[in-house]
Amino acid sequence: MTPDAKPFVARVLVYPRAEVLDPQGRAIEGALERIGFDGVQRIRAGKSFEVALRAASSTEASEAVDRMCRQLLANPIVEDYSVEWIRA
Amino acid sequence: MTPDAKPFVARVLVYPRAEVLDPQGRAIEGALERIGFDGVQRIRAGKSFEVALRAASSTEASEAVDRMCRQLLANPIVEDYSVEWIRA
Amino acid sequence: MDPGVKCGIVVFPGSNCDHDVYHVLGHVLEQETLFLWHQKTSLEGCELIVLPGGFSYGDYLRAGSMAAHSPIMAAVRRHAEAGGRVLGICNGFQMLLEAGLLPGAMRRNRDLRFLSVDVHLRVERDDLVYCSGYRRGEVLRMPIAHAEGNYVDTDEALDDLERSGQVVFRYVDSEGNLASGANLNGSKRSIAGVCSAEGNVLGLMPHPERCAEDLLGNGDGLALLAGAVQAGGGAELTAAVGG
Amino acid sequence: MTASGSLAGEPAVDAGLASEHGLTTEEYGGLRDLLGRVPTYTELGIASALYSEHCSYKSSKIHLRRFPTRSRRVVHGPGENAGVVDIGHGWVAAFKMESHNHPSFIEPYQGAATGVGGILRDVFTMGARPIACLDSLRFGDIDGERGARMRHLVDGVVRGIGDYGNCVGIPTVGGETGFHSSYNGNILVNAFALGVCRRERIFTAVASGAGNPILYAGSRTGRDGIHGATMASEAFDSESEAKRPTVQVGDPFTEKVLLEASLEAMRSGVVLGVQDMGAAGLTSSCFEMAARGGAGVEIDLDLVPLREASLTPYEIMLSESQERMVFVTQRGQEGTVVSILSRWGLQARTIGRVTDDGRARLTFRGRTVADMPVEPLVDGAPVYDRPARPPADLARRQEDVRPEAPDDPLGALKGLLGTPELGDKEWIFRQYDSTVRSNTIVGPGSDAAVLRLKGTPSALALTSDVNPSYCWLDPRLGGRQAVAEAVRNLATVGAEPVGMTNCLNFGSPENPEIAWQLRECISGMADACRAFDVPVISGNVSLYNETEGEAVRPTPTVAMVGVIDELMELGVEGELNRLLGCGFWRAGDRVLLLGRSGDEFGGSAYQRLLYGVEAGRPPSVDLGAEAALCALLRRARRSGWLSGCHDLAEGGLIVALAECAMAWGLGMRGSFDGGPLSLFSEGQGRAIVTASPARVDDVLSSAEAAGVAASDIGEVGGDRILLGFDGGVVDSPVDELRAVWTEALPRAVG
Ligand SMILES: Nc1ncnc2c1ncn2[C@@H]1O[C@H](COP(=O)(O)OP(=O)(O)O)[C@@H](O)[C@H]1O
Ligand SMILES: [Mg+2]
Repeated sequence: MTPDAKPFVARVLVYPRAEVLDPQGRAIEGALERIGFDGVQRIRAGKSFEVALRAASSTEASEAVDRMCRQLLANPIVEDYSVEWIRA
Repeated sequence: MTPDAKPFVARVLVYPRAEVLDPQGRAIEGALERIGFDGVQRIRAGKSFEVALRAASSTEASEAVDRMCRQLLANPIVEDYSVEWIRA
Repeated sequence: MDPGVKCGIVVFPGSNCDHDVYHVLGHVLEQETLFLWHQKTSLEGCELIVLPGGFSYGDYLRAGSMAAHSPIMAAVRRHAEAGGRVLGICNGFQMLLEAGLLPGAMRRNRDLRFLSVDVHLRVERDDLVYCSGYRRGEVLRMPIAHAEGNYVDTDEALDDLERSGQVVFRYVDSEGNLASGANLNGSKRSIAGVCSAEGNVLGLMPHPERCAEDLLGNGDGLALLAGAVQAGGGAELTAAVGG
Repeated sequence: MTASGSLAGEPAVDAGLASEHGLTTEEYGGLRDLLGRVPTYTELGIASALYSEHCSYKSSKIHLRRFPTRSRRVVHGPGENAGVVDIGHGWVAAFKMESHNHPSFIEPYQGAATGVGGILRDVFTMGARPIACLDSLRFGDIDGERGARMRHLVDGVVRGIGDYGNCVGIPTVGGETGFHSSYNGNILVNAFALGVCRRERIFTAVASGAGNPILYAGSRTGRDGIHGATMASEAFDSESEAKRPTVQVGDPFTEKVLLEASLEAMRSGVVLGVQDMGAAGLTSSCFEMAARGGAGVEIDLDLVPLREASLTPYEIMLSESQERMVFVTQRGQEGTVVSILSRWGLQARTIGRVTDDGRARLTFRGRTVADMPVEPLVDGAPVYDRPARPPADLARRQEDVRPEAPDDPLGALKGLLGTPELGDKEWIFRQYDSTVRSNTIVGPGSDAAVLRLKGTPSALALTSDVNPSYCWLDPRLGGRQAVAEAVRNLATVGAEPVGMTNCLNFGSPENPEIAWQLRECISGMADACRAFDVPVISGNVSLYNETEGEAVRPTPTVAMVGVIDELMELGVEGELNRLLGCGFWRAGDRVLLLGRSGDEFGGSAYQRLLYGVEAGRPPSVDLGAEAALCALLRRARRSGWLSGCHDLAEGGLIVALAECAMAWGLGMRGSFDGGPLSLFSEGQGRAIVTASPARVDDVLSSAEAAGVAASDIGEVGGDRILLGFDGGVVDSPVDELRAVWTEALPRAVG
């Protein structure tokens, strides 16, 4: 990180991979149905992280966030992640 | 729900309220630092839900999702939620 | 055992301390006790309602959040509002919070791990029917076993709670002193159990039903359940506590 | 059947594809002969799963035959989902141990969680309500930078076990945790579960009665875990990464409702057979159930509830999606089961029926995709007597390396207590609910866990043990020692062993040196089982635990269950949990050492953990002396003479005394007739007991009558450990030892 680093904010969304069981999503669907929401078709339950970081450039920031996702925030064996930029 | 209901998809983000301690966010910050990410300033750790539903109109859909959030998906004492539309 | 009250233990899918509570109420205290299925809408004349520990509906969202919407909870709410006794233990406490029958909320434990250990509790009130077998300031030992027992509310709400004397148990060290090392889950103000303003609804994270027999090496929890099934109470209870 | 059973898009079946499925040329040839034609793709998948080591035990069967499997208590021995023994008062216990090593290495949280889920289902499909779990874990090096991945594995495994068992509401009351570099590329996660039920309520997994419906219940079938059984039967290599999608995800909530609903359904009287879908999913459950009933099955795969519509018959048959069961009911009574399950929020659906022609016939979209004889595939799976020979370097391994006597025995003690291996395991077991179901008298942290059995005067004791270093240095001796230690741990609480299960974790049996280890370990275990009269009632074999040619230490984990007939003979109610634990708690009690102390350092913690030496002959195991010691301990317990008991194991006498002192923070003062080195000897067949002064003579005279050496070595009291020995004294505040001991593991796992 260089001294002239700029602030960035990323949003990371992590969901169970499509072919992997999502017990939480199923449970929430069931609960919503029980309390009378009849239009619900499907819930995917995941995690979201807001990551504020400083980096020299947007490329660097995006590389860093990608690495964080792979190393810590998401478990690639069972989860997919996506990154959006709130402050790029 | 009327027979001519249309499909909508909302994304609900639920985060610990600003004044509530976010132990998970702190833990992730610590872990990221330990594995060598030095530019990270702040992590907020929350939940995200993708809600696919059918509703007669976008107003109806957005009211339904709002009620889901208040009744089940978020606990207002400790959490704030926001809704975005993926398919409106 | 003296004639006490008819006890109902609500069984949610995922409850797993229902049988343990039944064992103490039905066998140790010899009370008339029945299980109430979560889909029921009537409490079948039960005077003490216990919401037991466990992982109702898997607790996949927030602990207790889905159970709080069960059909039976409307009846439990009416019972509570009429001054009836409702005791929530662990997951049952979480449900009472989620249902708004008690104030506050739970977060994950401070170190984000499940905690299964014995803790010490200080009894903050002895004028509740539940605490009639304890003295104020007495230190109890009880097991906790939870991942989300980190009690929280806003500072104003907590101040109100303290002022109205609704804090019933606090985590303390073995001498009865507040200490952060004794407050393992990180609860605000070391709160382990709270009651409603009228004192008829009690929620606590520790498990009195797991320490109600000498055989298991600890009988500290028996008095709480014995108090809960004491005959009388009801209206007098409300009057005595004054809210 | 013709090749019409092949579906569009399926690969052509030939010897090459069979070999990719792990079948040898002979196995594939045998399969073709059996069918009289080229198998369909679905059939090939089914056969490869049934012939896998995991399902067929093809390399171990021949050795497993040595285990004694009968006693007057055994109700069901090996072969059922779990073994069953009579525990008195009309009750039986069903228990088993299973490995989930490979999945846990790939995805520690889900791997370990689904391991617990699987073993619980094995128990409740027998009609028994699970009441306790144990977990036996082996990890690699967790220190420093290189240990980062291992720390992640420790964290994930412990969370996975905890989250699953806690949610289902079954207490984890004990286990073991070891560390050794041989597990760097291959950790071990062995999960044990025990359930109880009235004797007449036991169920077995049998499909019987032609025409009876087969019901599918629980979670839908997804793509997860396809080929898990085959994966568990292969060594790791760099390609294992690519196998990642095969990891299953556990849903403990569904398990809990499935447990309750299944037990209720079994009580309804309409259920004839129950089987969970474990390794190899629908394949093994259908084939094994049919084989046990001497029947056949007909399944319409279109009726299997799926998570994704696109699943192929091959995938449906091999999926290892969790939390699924199969029921066979009386014809016309399936509605009863369906309604019980639906009350618990579960779906049940008839997917086929039992037939009487001994074949498994599977249809999919109007086509027959498999039509195979059941019995020859299940019981006729190949059995191998693999070549076995002792390791080339065995003599060198066993060379006696005389340890140096410690200059500073207290420093050495602290050194040992400060290792993750001997350090306090509370960091692990506090993440496990150990008191739910309110039966736990002694939980984790002692030699054996003790659970009362509600409604009876008796209690059950549980332990799990093995010393992989001993097994590596001398597998036969190591096998014996594991069984002996388990029996001894049960004896410390006065329990009579009633049955044993095991999990045999080894490298590839195709390596003759590993095949030899396996054979020798089993022989040693079998000898000891006979000597102690303990039947083996269930078990599991996990081979191919190796990565790039580096095998794990031979690890034949033993889990044993004992019965205490009259709990109240042992002491007064309010004191039982202390006096059945292994700690000093009453000042003034005498401390007695039972058993003969010789110098035994091969594979000892002293050599291994302080000097990095893993060599020599492991401690000898005199089965007669062990039996005498255990009988004495049980007698002393039943007579109510003892206020505590702890056996001597890793680290020897001084470590055992320290553990007794640290338990309640109460020290001791005494002296031991031996040099500084003997304090650390791991001579077997020894235990420390405490008794009030009035009982000392009873213990000593019974010991003499039983031919067990015994000496009074000191008194409980104070806040220090003060032990004189020939040439010096170990003197330390208990608190100081405790600090080192409790910090060891949390520090190591970071
Ligand atoms: N993974 C684990 N899960 C639960 N309990 C454990 C685990 N590892 C160790 N323990 C507990 O810690 C204590 C010490 O283990 P160990 O040294 O293996 O005992 P022993 O030598 O008497 O067999 C035992 O009570 C054991 O049950
Ligand atoms: Mg031991």
